[in-house]
Amino acid sequence: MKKIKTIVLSLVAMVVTVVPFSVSQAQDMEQFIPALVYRTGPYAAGGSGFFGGFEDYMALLNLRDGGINGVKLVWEECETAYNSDRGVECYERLKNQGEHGATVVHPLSTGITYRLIERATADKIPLISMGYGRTDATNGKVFPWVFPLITNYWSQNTAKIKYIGMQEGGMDALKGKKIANLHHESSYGKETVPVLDVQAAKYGFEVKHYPVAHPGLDQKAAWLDIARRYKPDWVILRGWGVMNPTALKEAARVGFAADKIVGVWWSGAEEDVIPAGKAAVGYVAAGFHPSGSGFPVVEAMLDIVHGAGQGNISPQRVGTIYYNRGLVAGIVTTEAIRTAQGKFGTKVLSGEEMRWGLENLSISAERIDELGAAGLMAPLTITCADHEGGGPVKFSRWDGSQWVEVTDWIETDKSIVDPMIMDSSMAYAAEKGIEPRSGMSMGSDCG
Amino acid sequence: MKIDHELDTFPKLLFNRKRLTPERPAMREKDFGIWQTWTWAEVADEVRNLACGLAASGYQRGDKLAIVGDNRPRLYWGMAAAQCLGGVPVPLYQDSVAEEMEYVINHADVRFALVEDQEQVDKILEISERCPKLEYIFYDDPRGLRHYSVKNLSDYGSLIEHGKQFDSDHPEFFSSELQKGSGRDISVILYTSGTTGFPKGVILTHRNILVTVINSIEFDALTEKEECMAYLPMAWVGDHIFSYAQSYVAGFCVSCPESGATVMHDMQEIGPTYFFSPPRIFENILTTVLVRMEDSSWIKRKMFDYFIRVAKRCGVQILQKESVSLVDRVLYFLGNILVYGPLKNTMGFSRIRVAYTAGEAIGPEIFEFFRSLGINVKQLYGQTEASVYITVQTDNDVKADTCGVPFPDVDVKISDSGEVRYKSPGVFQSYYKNPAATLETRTGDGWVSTGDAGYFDDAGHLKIIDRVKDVGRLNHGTLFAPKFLENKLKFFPQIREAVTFGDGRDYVSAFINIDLDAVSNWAERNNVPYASYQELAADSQVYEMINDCIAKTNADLAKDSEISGSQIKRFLILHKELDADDGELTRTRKVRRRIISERFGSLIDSLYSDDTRGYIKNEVTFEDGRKGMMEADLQIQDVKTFDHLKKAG
Amino acid sequence: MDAAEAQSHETERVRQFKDLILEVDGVFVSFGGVKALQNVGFSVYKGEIFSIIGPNGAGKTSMLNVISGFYKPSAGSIVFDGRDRTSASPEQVARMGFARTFQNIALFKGMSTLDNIMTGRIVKVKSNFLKEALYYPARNDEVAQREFVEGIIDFLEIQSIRKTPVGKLPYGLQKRVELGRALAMEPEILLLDEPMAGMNLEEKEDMARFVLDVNDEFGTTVVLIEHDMGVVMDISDHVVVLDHGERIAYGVPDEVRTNKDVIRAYLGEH
Amino acid sequence: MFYREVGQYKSSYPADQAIFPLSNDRIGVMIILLIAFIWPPLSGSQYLMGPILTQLLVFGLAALGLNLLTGYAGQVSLGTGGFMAVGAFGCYNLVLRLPEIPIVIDFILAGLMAAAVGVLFGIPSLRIKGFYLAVATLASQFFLLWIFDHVGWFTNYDPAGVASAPTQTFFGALTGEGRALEFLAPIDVIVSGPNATPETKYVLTLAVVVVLALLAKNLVRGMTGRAWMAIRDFDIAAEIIGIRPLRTKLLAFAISSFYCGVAGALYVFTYVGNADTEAFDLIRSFTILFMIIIGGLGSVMGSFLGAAFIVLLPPFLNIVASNLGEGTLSGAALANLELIVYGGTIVFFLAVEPLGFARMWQIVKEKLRQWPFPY
Repeated sequence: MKKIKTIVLSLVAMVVTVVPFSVSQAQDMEQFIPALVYRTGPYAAGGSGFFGGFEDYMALLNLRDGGINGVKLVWEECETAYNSDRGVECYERLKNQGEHGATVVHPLSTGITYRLIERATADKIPLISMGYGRTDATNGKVFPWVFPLITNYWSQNTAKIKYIGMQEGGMDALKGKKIANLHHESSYGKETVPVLDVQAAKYGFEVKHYPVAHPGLDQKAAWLDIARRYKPDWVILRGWGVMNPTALKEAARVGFAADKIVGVWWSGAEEDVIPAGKAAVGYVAAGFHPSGSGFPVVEAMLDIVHGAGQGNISPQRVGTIYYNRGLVAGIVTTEAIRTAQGKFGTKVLSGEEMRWGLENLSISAERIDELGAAGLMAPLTITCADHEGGGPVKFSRWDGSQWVEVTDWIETDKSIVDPMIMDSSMAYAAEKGIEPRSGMSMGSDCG
Repeated sequence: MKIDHELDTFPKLLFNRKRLTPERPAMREKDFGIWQTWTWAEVADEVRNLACGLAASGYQRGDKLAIVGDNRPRLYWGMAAAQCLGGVPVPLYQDSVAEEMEYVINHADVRFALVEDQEQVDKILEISERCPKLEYIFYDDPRGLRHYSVKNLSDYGSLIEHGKQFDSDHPEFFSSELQKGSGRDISVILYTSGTTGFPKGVILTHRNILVTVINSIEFDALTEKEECMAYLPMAWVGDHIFSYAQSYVAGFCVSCPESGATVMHDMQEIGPTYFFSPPRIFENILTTVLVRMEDSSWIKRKMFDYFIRVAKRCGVQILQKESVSLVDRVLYFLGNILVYGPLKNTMGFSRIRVAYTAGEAIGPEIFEFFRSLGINVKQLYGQTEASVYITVQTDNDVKADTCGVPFPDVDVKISDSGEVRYKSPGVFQSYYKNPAATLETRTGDGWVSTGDAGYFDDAGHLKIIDRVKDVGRLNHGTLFAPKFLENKLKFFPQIREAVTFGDGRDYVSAFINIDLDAVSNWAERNNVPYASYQELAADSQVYEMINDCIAKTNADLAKDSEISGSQIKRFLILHKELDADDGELTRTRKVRRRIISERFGSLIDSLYSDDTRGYIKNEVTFEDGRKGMMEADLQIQDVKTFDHLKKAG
Repeated sequence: MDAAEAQSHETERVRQFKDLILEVDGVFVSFGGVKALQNVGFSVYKGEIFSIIGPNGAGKTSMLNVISGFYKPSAGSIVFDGRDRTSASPEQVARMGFARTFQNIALFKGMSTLDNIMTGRIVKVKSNFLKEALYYPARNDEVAQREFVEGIIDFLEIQSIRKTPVGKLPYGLQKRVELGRALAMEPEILLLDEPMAGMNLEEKEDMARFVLDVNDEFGTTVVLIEHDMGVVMDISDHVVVLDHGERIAYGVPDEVRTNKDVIRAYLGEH
Repeated sequence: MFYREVGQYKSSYPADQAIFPLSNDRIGVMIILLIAFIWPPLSGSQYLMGPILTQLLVFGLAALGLNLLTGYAGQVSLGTGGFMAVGAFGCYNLVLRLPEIPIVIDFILAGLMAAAVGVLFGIPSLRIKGFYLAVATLASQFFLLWIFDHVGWFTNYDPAGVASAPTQTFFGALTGEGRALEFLAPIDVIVSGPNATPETKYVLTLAVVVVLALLAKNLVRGMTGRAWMAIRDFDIAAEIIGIRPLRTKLLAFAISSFYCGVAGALYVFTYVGNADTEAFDLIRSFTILFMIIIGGLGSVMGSFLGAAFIVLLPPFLNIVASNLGEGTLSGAALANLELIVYGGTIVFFLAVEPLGFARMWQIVKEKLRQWPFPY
């Protein structure tokens, strides 16, 4: 027995040292995209849903169109378990695969995004943190390789305050109101603390921050304080994973009304409310896309991809919030590839060419319609300086069985966000000794 | 061979070493957990102090210094110190009982004794009343002796202190004593245990030993870089030559083990390049190897067996730089990595350049086994009376069943009676106080009788068959060489000792002593219950096993027409281990045939009758020295014999 | 030369001592309501072998624990070499020159024999952890300790188990290693808690031999506790007998042996 | 099998007590070190140098720190993450605020800060032991992370609480024009920040870890180590031979925390490049505890073996699974399979070889030394 153990161990040791460095040979015309997925752990729903939609969309393009202009999309998963160290490991492992290395990376974790910013910059690989990540990376002059596409946390927050304002009867009515910010204690959760403080000062409401430690199962004390002592008018739920249903249940337990809780888009998926059962009814969450499988592109996914047995997620989850978010990510990613191909020719793109594609990405309403995604996302235009695209936010209410849209697209408040982004990013540039890109017009050619 | 007059004694050589290589290690001893090391300069100074200490106690030229104890540096230095003063060291076997010691001390007129520890001191004190000439006892290890208030008993340390004092009081004394020494002086008196009667003191001069030693160093190209272990009894001529004399001439370092029990381990640490041992040690090592392999996993056993077969096929040829097929060469290389190398490593034989086996004949299979692993073991035929060397095998010309060619400066001839006789510069002066025995051995014409029967083969190699008096003939005329048969039997790890009978009989029969280590190990693995050696020896499965071994030996004997007739027909397994304390073995563990025949006469009779059992009752000595009666009723078994097959063509 | 002289070291042990090294006076110890020691006092001379004996539960180990600093007496005093040390901690007691062994062997099971005995040198070490981390500054000190310890290993004849983890050793050898660790401290006073408990006769004799040798060779004062009177009486210079926490006899072995109270305590009537 | 010990006799105590008394081991370690220093930089594989080796070294160092405390001195601690955080944020602030100081000195200072904090939290060890002490050390974990989370100064008021390693050269700002070490400027290299090459970071980490591992080995084979082990094995007996329990335990806490602190600093500066308190959470403390349990309590090498197991097994399984499982298993099944194998392996080692890899390695080595014999 001991001998077998010895043998097995030595084999393991050998394989560990050899396997990781065998580089799989890239074939002709394959655009490689790593998938830093997490299918285990407390945040598995987000990881599997997002990449389910993302991979399904790439599969759809491959099956239906033979890729993008004949360039097949290939991807490889690496399980990060939402762990930052493992995210770094996955990034490093996958970044050199494919003909020119990884085209683009979706870290799908604010923590991992932070860990990768400098690495991706050095490696010249665009980092898309769609709806998460480092907000001030919106400033493309300081962060040329990071793209918090569509809408960033701070923007979202301004929309959320606008929504609350709308409910209260105008922004002036916010004066004297109390808002509790219940946030995940991580770089993700803390990201909106400054913008809330700025808005509180501007609109005259009071804000109190309640950090909740990972994974967020213990919120009793926080909710007791919220319900019994602080008694806010609104609660912003900036939760993640199991923290969300826990928060809703705790709120119900202490008797805080669900409809006075506004969630962020990482707290607004089916997986966040269903476990809370009745406690979640009436809860409102932000989003930059709706759920539902009624969109032509989603139907195509079910028909073509899942029909061919090549789905990357169980068909029941197709059309859920996370799935659709992955789908939107798929659209922006592949549209950027298409844009870059327009400039550099139909071929396998390098990271630098992909960045050009991203910085010149423009998805019009017509194009969205063409893609069969009308209503699924708002039109989007990215420039060298603006890596977000200033996307609007929609709010939906959970009615117990599905998300019901309660607002139209609400524009974010650039007047608050932009100066903050500028300050923060310039401070970063100063600390890191980065010379911001200059001489760029807001036009299409970013060089 | 000319000897420089400046360097004709060992003390002079020692001080020559101090001049030549003062910083090289001269001796090492495992003590206090590490190898304590002394350089030649340190040894020379220590010996000087020691000699002066002896002189301070009244040591005179010609006085005898008895040396008793395990191989300890200080005891070796004691020998050198005595020689410095023109005295004669008389090393004694450290495991001798008091009576044996008493004989030698009295016979050699010993005045001084340098002993190891309390055990030896007690032994000597016990006989001191009967040894009137013995005046001074010095001991090395003071443990337990601190409160002995005995006159003229003192420890090594105070001896050295006195020596220092004496030296500073008489600064010229030492050098003048050293210079007084000459090659013709007696260097040492070594008592041979002898198979019969009282031990005889062999007188060797410095010149006797020096000539032989210088020849041997040239013969094997020994240098000061050799590593050598001193682990054999100091009273044995082999140890005196190899661990003392050769070291002083060649300048190599001699290492003493921590204790008798740790020799193998210490040897592994030191890794001797030059090694000397009686066949018994090699037998024991081989037995240990085979026993330990038995416990190995199946795969390792198969691998071991396979590569040992490979080594048997081509190992010796590779060692002797003969041509071998490429396949075998590759296999041997592989075997060296997997088996031979590790094996030599655990045995401590990795660095051996030259090894000798001598003292008695070694089983050819054992001998080939070690050579096939690439260990340059050679056989040597020698005697105390010849300062060891008579014939010796040269590198690359080694045959398992011969003792090699005459050593440089040695003449060897075979007498009419078949006895080996020789003449050499190393031949001893006389037996101390025993002119009759001297004359009997060294006849007037200068030739020395060895008492061994032998002959030269066509290549000029000496073959020893047995003791002249032991070689006999069976009734149908076949040659009966008991030792030859016994060695063949002893190759089996299960057999520790064998005694064969046949002279003047119709057939050959044998007493067997099983090897307790090997057989008990086997018994444990096969769930054979036993409580004692006696029970194990009587076990029927053990009998079966031994029967097989003897049958294999018979099959082997059948191949040779000369000895085919001496196949072993009947045997029994003795109920007790043959023991030196009962006189059945010599202290060097040679079989004492005459005593055995006397003690086990009834069993021999049974072997030559139709009995299937034999009864015996006799006195034995237990480990604690008590004596008692032991009786046994032993099974006698017949063994399969084979017809001699003449080879076609 | 007279062979009979050789036996002279076996003669009667009547030895004279003059300096007091340890004075225990009027010691009281109690646990809860149980009085473990009541007004116990005795004096130990420098260089002697002193035994504390008594039947089970007599308070022997409590006495040893008081001497080695584990228990603080509620009354009474302990004077060592003229200095009062009644309230010293075990570690301070150790540094004053006391070493002890335990009845139930208190070796460091995860370490080898050598390392166990080396720990006994800790009080003698002059280097500190910084020097040790850099190794070379501490090397000479370490080697000096090792040399001392090798002397003890040689003295106790435990060379062959030098690098064996002590957990694997048989009982008798463990006891010897523990003695070795105590000796490594070069104590003024060696406290032995039933050193021969659980041993067969041969082992007991060996241990008695070592105790005598320690006393002879190093001049160490030995205070030992023993349940069994036999072996101890032969090697002790003075004996104090405890029973139920009280001193019932005190004196040279021959006096104690014939003391009526002692006989009664040992024969029963508990 | 490969051991040839013949002729390796020791004629002095220093030789007998050497870290690797057998020349075979010595040569082996030298070769491994040589390869470790040369091969990864030559291979140019950032993946090998970064997430594989640097990560292994950083956590190996932290595990070594914990092993000194738990494996050698017998004091269980769950505060490893906290002590790492002290080193990480301490070093960050040192570099940020005192850029003159050469980075290695920063590491040492960061380690010393962690050591000071460690001593503080080690004080309860005098009174409580085992499980209760482990719980008490949890306090340090929570308290320290709370401080770093809530006192913005430590992260230079970064909105997300992320301390991002500034660009720093080996000799610090002292090589600047007109500064004390200007003459060293030509050989100065950037060791942290976005412009530091993976090679530099890896080699620096390796050098720091090798030196610290050597110092640790020296400590544990000396009197300090013996005192620790004595306290661990039998505290009463340790006291009776003159070992001062509090001093010995606090020294263990200090040195252990020093190692953890340096590991934390390396985590920020040469491994990831930035860190928030998430990186040093309770899970991290547990993971490092697992490392020493799997690697072997009371073994310097075991710390690194355990770290290697914990760090390398997930990517290894992930790679194997994704190579084998293409099309046969869904991604979710693969991810869970990884967890099962991972957890199963840990349980297997805990149950079958509780003394960890170090003990297994010892057995293998003993087998090789005895080869072909079984004993």
